[in-house]
Amino acid sequence: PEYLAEFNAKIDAGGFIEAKDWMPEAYRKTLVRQISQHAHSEIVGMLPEGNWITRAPSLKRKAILLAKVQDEGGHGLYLYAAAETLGVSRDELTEALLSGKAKYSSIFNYPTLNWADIGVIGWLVDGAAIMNQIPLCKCSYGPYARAMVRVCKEESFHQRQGYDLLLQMMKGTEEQREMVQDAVDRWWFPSIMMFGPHDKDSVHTDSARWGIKRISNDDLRQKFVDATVKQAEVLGVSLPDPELKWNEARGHYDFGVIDWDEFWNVVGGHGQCNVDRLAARNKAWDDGAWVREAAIAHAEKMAERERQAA
Amino acid sequence: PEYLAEFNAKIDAGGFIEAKDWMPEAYRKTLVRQISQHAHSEIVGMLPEGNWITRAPSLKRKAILLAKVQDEGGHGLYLYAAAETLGVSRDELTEALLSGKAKYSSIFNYPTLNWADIGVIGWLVDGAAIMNQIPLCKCSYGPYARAMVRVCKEESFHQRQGYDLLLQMMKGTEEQREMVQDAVDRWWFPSIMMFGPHDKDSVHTDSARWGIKRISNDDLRQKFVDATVKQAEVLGVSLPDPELKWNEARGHYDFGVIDWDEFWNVVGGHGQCNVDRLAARNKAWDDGAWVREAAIAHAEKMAERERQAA
Amino acid sequence: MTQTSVQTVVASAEHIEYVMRLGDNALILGQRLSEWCGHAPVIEEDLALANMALDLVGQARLLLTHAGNLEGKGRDEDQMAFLRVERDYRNVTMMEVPNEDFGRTTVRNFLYSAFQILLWQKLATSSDTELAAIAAKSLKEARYHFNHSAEWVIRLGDGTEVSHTKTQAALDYLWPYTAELFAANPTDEAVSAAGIGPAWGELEADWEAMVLPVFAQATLVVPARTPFKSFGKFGRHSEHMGHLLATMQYMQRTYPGAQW
Amino acid sequence: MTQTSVQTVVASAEHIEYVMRLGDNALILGQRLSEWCGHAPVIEEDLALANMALDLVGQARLLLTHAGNLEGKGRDEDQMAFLRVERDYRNVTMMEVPNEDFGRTTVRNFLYSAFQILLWQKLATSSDTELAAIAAKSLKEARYHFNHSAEWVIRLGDGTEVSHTKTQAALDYLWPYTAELFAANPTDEAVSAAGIGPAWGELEADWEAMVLPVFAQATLVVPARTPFKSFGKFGRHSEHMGHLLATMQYMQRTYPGAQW
Repeated sequence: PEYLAEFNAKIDAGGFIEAKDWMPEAYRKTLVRQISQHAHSEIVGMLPEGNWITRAPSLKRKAILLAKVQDEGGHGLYLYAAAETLGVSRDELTEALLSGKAKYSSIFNYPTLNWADIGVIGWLVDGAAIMNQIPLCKCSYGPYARAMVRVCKEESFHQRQGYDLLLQMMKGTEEQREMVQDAVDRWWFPSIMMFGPHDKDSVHTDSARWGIKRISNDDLRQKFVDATVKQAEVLGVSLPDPELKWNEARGHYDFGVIDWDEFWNVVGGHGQCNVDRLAARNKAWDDGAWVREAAIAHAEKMAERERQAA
Repeated sequence: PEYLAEFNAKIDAGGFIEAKDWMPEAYRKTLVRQISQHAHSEIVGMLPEGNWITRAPSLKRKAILLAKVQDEGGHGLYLYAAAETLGVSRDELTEALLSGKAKYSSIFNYPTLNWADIGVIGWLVDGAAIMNQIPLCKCSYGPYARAMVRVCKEESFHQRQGYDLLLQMMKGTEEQREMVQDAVDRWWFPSIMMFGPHDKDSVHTDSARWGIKRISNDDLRQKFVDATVKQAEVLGVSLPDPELKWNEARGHYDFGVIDWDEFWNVVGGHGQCNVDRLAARNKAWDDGAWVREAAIAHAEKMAERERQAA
Repeated sequence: MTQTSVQTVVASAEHIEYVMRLGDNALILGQRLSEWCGHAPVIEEDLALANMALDLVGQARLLLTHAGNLEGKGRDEDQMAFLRVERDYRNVTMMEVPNEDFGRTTVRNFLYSAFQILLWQKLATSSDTELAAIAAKSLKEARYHFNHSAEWVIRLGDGTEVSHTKTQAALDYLWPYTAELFAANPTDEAVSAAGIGPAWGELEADWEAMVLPVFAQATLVVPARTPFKSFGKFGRHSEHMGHLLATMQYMQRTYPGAQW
Repeated sequence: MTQTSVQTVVASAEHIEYVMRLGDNALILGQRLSEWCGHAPVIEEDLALANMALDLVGQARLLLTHAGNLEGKGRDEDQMAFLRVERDYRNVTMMEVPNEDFGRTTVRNFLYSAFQILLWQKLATSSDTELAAIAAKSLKEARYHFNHSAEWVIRLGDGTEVSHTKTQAALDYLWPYTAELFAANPTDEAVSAAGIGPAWGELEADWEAMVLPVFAQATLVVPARTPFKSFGKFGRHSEHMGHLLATMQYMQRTYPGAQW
């Protein structure tokens, strides 16, 4: 109770909770869930983009994509590290992902079907992720907030690269422009679903009180839509929503009805790639078991040899 | 001794030995070795050509190639059946192949590197095989001889298809003609090595006495070279042997020195594909173990159910 | 005859799409089956799988030639097979997912050949006489594919514990993709109204009546339907398709215009 | 400087081929390593393998650009990387064989990075100053690849029984392909005589001195040399190469002339 008051005071003052600080169990649990989901998303997110590395159409783009996917793995690593400060192990978290118990961002259950998807993921998916994540750079849990500072910086870079890829394609052949439009048509609604259900349908109100979630889903989504419409115009693509138009009164863009059935179907495991994504992660893990075991066995041998030499 | 006299008499009269007939153990062993090697060659031979099925450049050629490789599997099957008449089981023979104990034709340890290889294998490799095999249609062991009649008929068909593929390519673009020439350059010497060592260096003299091998290696090779030079001219490719020229006195084509070191290296397991070929066969066998076990288990269940119902 | 000829000349977009879909199913499944060549569990199955692949490539040739004729832009079977972009292929997604193992390959052959039997039976009386002729020929082939794969489904499902597990996993994986076969769409409606062929959705009950008893005999459990949707027949494929095409189209893409 | 410039302008066929060989080694091994992305045994290795792939793709860009300049026909890095036919690639065969598993991937990285260290060291003083600059940059990368893979070779070789067996199998598979690195040929002779770079055969003893102790520490047995020969650096590749190229070249072949 005394601790709780102190905890609340620190949060209200906009201070950071650190790993060694006392925190309510529910706060800890919420953070573990959110940070690990975020970490899993980075790891699973390597798959749809990784799908195009071997077919990248130029060496420059191959290098950029490799570096990007590598960054995502890196984000996964330091997010797992942030989660570990809360007293869970990476193996536990991995196990939860592989068994399907833990969630990851549903967006990665959509397939990457043409090269422009790589650009659109950078532009729209990373763009939406950044909108979601910038407030987290000031969230109440210090290790998470600091991880997000780094993540956001790199994601912004990725977003610009994605947009640049699309600009290049839009300057190209008719076929290239068609690819971009096709990719935008497929990714637009999934991207704006990334902000989650409408505020009226949303749970997790504790997150707001605890200073983990500082801006509402709908506000973030609106901000994203407003920013993106102009970028789409510059690019010269149309967004696949006939109801998308400027609302002078609101000072924002209105947009059409989101198919939340689809959203929940994908969250529930029935998206186009849920099964393949988890299978790919499980295969990587199972195929790699002998490698991890060898590393442990070798480390033990070395330790034993040192003991004997001592 | 009495049996042996009868056996020898039948052979000398050009008659067929049948599965139930008495035969010398050495004759049986020689036949098992030769027939099973031949069967293994058909099975391993599916791999270099199978390598191009998924990339065949037209649907017609894809169909022809599929049918051809299927035929080879069929040859393998009835050659195994012919070997089984001599009292060995297919599992034993398969085991000998997979462990590397049994040999198969060394020609299949060369890689297929461009689409023209498919045509050249039909023209040169099947062509050489036919030369080797036609005499076997009259070999002294009935089941083998009858199998070879069917094999030779189908191989002749394959040879014509291969030659036709090359004719089509030679009528095509410069790049296509280059592919054909490249393939001929790589397959010519391996093909004429298929007749085996020169007669002066050859063993297996019993085979001749027993009516298994009726024409010598060098005679067959000469016959093949003589026939092929003209086909090469029609095709418009050069054969990669500067010493190849008509010898009026002999009434045959002379040809250059064969690199028997290479031949024995490949026979000895050190060709370009020996390891990959055996690995592919072993993988197919190992991956398929559960399927074969299921078939046996199911058959036993069915038999058991019938017994119980009876 | 006269009526059909007229129809052929002024084929509707739906008619062309319907035939292309059939052709692409044959093409893509044929491609997948041909990957087995030389790698099957026993030689007999090497032959059987190659034989099925051969049947399907043969069907693809007839169907894509016909689709090209209906389209009237002078595209031959190879231009249709090798020179379209991914979005223009109309095969159902199930055809393009990887073979994985003999279990998945067998269950897919079984699921699809049952569907084919029903479809070819209906198409044998198509107002498109060319399509009807192809259907009559293909029906015999589909029956062989069905019988052969049904026997294996039973052997594998009711074989060992391992084979049961693997085959159940194959069925669990493939079953959601079968919903795509029967999904309603304007193409089917138009084609059905024109007497060219059935809307595929009409075949679902008969198809279940063909496949469910075999799974029961194989002691396999058919999963419940889920909201999973795939869209291959509308041109939106899975990530597997691009890799398949990279291999299949490679020669035609690399040597444009060459004759083989 | 003047001398080098002149040399660059009238580069010999051997000089170009030598640089292309280096570029193709980087390109093809980079391609293979990039296949791992998202599929490694632990995330740390996902990053490490992607990092090595990235280094190699970077080297390929510099080397193929340089080769294109030496050639003087206006081919840029992408034309070099994506628009040659198989026979014109000059990588050693070892680069193109499949990854198979983490063991083979690791042993290959180890074998090749040791070779690279020696080669880049020599090339740092090449009379081709552009090549010398690339060598200086690449040497640092090769050292990291070597250290990282050497540690893993030891861990895997001297780990569990399973890891020992798999890693020994990887070494048995790859070792024969290493002979190709050192095989004498006119290109190396000419390049060596011109002071552009070493004949690779000169590096064999030093290379063995680098790799053998690590294998010993890893309790792995280096196989005896056999008469096996591979010919990738002469343009005669393995059956694996065509499949790799079908994937790698697909976009450039399908959309000729497009800029990305």
